[in-house]
Amino acid sequence: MTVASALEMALAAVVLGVATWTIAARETFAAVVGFVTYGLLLALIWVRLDAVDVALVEAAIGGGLGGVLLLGAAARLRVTETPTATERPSATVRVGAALLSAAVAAALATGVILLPDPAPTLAPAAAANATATGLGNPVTNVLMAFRAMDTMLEKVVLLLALVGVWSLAPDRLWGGHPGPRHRADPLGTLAFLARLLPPVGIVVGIYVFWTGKDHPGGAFQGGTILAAMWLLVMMAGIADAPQVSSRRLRIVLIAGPGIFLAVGLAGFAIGSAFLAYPVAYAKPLILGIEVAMTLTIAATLGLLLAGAPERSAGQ
Amino acid sequence: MIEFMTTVLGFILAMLALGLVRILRGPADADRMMAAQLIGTGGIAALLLLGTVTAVPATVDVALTLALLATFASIAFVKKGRANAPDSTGDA
Amino acid sequence: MSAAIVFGLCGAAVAGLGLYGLIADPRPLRKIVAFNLLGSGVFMVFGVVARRGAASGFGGDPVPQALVITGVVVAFSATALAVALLLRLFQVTGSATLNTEAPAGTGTDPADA
Amino acid sequence: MPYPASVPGDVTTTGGFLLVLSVVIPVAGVLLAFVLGGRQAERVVLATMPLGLVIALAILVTLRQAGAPLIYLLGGWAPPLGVALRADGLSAVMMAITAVVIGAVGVFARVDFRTPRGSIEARAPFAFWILLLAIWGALNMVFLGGDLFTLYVALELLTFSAVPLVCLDGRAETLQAALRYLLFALLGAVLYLVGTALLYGSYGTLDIVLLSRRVHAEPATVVAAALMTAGLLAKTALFPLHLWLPPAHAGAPAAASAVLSGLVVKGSFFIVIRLWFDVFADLPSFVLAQLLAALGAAAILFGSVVALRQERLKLLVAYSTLAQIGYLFLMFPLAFDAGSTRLASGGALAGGLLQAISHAAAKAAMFMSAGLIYAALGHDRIVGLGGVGRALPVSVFAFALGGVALVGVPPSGAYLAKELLLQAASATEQWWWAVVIQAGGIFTSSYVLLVLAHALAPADASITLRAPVGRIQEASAAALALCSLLLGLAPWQAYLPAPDGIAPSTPALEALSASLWPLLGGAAVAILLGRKGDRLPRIPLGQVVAATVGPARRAALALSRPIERIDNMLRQWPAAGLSLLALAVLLGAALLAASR
Amino acid sequence: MSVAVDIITIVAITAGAFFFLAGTVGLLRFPDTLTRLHALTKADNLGLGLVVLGLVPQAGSLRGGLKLLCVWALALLAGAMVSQLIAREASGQRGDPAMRHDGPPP
Repeated sequence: MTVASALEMALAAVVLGVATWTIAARETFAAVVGFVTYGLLLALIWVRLDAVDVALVEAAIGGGLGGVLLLGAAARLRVTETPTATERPSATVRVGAALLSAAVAAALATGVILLPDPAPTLAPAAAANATATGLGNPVTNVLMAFRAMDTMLEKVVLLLALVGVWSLAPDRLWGGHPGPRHRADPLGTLAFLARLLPPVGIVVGIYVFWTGKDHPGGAFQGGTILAAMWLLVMMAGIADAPQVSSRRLRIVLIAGPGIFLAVGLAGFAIGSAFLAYPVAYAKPLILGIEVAMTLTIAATLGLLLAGAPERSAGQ
Repeated sequence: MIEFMTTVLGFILAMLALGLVRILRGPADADRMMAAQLIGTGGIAALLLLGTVTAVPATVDVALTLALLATFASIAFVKKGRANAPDSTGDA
Repeated sequence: MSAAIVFGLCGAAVAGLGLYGLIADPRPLRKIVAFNLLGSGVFMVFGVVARRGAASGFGGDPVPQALVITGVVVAFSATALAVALLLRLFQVTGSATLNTEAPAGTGTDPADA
Repeated sequence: MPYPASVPGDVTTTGGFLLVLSVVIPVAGVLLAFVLGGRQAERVVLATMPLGLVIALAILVTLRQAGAPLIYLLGGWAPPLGVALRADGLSAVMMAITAVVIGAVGVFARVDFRTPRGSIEARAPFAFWILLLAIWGALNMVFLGGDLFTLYVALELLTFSAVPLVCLDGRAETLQAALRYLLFALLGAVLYLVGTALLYGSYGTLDIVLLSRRVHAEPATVVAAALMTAGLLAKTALFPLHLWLPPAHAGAPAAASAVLSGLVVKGSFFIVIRLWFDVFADLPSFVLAQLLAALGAAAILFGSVVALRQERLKLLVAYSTLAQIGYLFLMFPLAFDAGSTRLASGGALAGGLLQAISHAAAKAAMFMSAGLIYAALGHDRIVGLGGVGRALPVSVFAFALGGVALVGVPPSGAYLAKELLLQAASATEQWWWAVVIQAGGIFTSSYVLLVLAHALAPADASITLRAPVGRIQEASAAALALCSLLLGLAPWQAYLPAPDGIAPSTPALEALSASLWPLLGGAAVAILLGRKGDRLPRIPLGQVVAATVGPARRAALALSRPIERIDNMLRQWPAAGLSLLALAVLLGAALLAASR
Repeated sequence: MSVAVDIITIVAITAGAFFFLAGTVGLLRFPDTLTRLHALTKADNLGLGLVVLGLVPQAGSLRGGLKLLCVWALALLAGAMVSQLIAREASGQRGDPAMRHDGPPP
């Protein structure tokens, strides 16, 4: 056994341990803390699997925004913990669930082990067609060119999730500000952090987005970092969440998929195909779409975390 | 050099695993958050080492993202309880 | 054992844990967390598939990697929507349960009055 | 005309751009409606509807002229690297019925989801119109998507647009129903997703046509097939995975229920068809097909009996959806071709799909009329429906038409579907499924008749309507029901693999009289099992009936009680979760055993 | 030259690992929350700092090295802030004047 494979096993063991804790912990809050560390460690696995783009996503979502979302909810729902826990299913059910889950996991593991060797791959095809876009990051090529439809629809999914979250608002607060009003504590640590970190974070976010054309990174990763910075400013009470009725906000929220769609339709009109880019303009077009998508993602993720409108305008 | 770094990486991973015990035990939420923070810092160190070991320079960007965002969980933790104060449910 | 197999087994096991939590834990928030675990186990399987497909100088097949990124975005949106629903349910009823036998609507919703 | 046989190659065909438009137009509408908001959102959505209908019709026409599936390569990238949109006859007819139902629902919902005077924008209308359009786009993507992962994204899009519709009114029960729906649907989606990972790992593509050529029975493929099928069944709410359906479909606003029950569950059902008739066609599917149909039969029994025992009309209609979903799965064993040991696209497939289409229109109409009755009376207790027939004749008429169309009275689509399925049953010598099909018809007529008996009975006291009923609303419900009733006359042979000349061949009078039997049987079942108020004796002959059927009814009720209890148990979360995993394991074991 | 650089790397990373060990032991063994916090803030920042110091010579490019330092600086800043927030939370006295030294981190 080489040092490297020992390391992989250790990593897998630690990750599995945290995952078990996340499921087994009695208190939800503790479980969620476990989940945050799990997300952190997962980034290591993704690097080990040579998928740095995914590692970036995992670090930004699993270790960052996802943690904020779940920890906040766990804190809010703490009072419901004991009454709901009493609805725990009987031991028979739990044993049954354990057995069946284990069976499914075993079947899945068997499937993975028995995957054919040599593995089929589209890497050569992706490499051969990379010239069509002029971008060096193969994952960006897949997301923005070869499977652009998925990416466009995924942005619509994000938007619909936001519509879903907003639709939970009480009627009379429609159009108001999402989430609770965070009071600013001008001398507080948080306010200090919220002034210091965002400039750095915005630079990092833009860098991660920009480097994504040729190296790991991209619109989603960059957008997530920007969203986190915005959220920090909101949580510190420095800036309030915008009203959901704001027209400007809504334009930002649809800019990504909107421009994607427009460019796609332009490809139609020029005569090649929907979502096809003319080779000469492929790179600037893709980057243009990605700029809009980064902004849209940042705004959408920030608002998804802020929640449904809870205060009418000016409150 | 690679073997050395891999070994240190394994060692830091072991430390992280030990840190998990504090998440298990608590007792206070603050202890758990602290352990999570240690694991965050350790994770960044591990990532940097791993990036060097596997010669994937972009790993530093992952570490950068983690360093930037690892604070967020803690901030959510500190903000807890304020959000469910009666004055913030929108009725006031 | 190769990295692909180690992490493949790890992914399958994590998915199994997620399935168990999703079924056996009565608390909705724990179900949501379990769903996230389940999802990440599945993504790990995708990662293994990608890694096995390393060719043409790429460390992994970029197609499944891109699929994972899309999948993570979708899973995160789902989490956000589920959490928002759960918080609203809590706001309206004062409880957070999926059990239909439990009395619902006992809480007062200050906002909808 | 399903596609594996006749895919010419990796090229965009003439008229392929229509496929893009049918997805892009609703998506663009969603974006535009979101930005404009308020009344403009409604206008954008309503303007999109005729456009979508025209495109759906254009696809039907082009397809007929081309005689081969329409294909569009997105971005010009051919699979496996790229993603293709493909429309065969199945997709085209599903898209057409979707456009029709969405259009009718849009007209219907204008009254309920009008932005109130004096406000620029209101929450429920804003969300409703956007989500309605999103459902449409997602469904079109489901019907056209040629790639399993694109289908996953489309399915999630469908779920995300359907869930918030359930709880638009913000009541606690509907919030809970929405959360259960979301979580269970997510569980199903993840199982589907893991299957795609294994398939990609095995064959290096997720394109349906390429997969259908490459797939063979290997362990990883079998695991993928089992997990994907189980996951999709959870999203389709096939018994026993139906925990989320009754509260979600019964609790949603009427317009939303119509879409959810009529269309949304058909999305995942359609992917099941794609999987087993195309992708996994080479896997041994005999046991699987029998199992699916067995679950379908159980769904018919449970759904119908529990529907008959409901106190509320909307819940009855929701449970009837459960039974009808079961009916859809009866086609699988009938499509099994013993010679090639695979599911063959033939009369059975045509019948199944036709049933799905008829149900879409009929069930939407029934939910719309049920919603009108609820809004007018302020309640929808079935035993309290007396006098509604006189007060709301058109609504009750629409409900009756929809019901009659579902029962399978000629020339309804359901009648044709039933004929096709029965033919397939006799051709494949599986008489037991013919019995189930007939029983399904009897049960359907039983709950339709039960509702009508109550609605047409004289009122206990003169009923006062709480709100006037919109004429346009009643008209759109009735039009949709009529559409379902006339579906059997459409030229299906051009699109579905139906034997030629099936529709007109049966003499009309004979067919009508044959369809009376299920109605009579249904009446008997309704009398035995249905909820009745204290009013029954006042129906002509009621006294006599009551005296003679008393003991039989007691026996029937004794039989129905355990069914209700089991249904109640299965709708608990842990039981449903266990059933899902057990089903996945069972499917996997059956496939594995058969592929040895 | 390269040997000397490698020695620096080995020494620094080993020292970094030692501080992680110290931090973890402190986290596990110290009796109460605030002392644990005290142990933690020192150890993890120093540990990460030394690891970064060891890796900088191996980075190969100026840009790579700078990025490494940026990671450390960010972690340092975030760590200091978070420790303060957690400490306040743990002591349960949000308004305690003794805890209000909310200036920039040292």
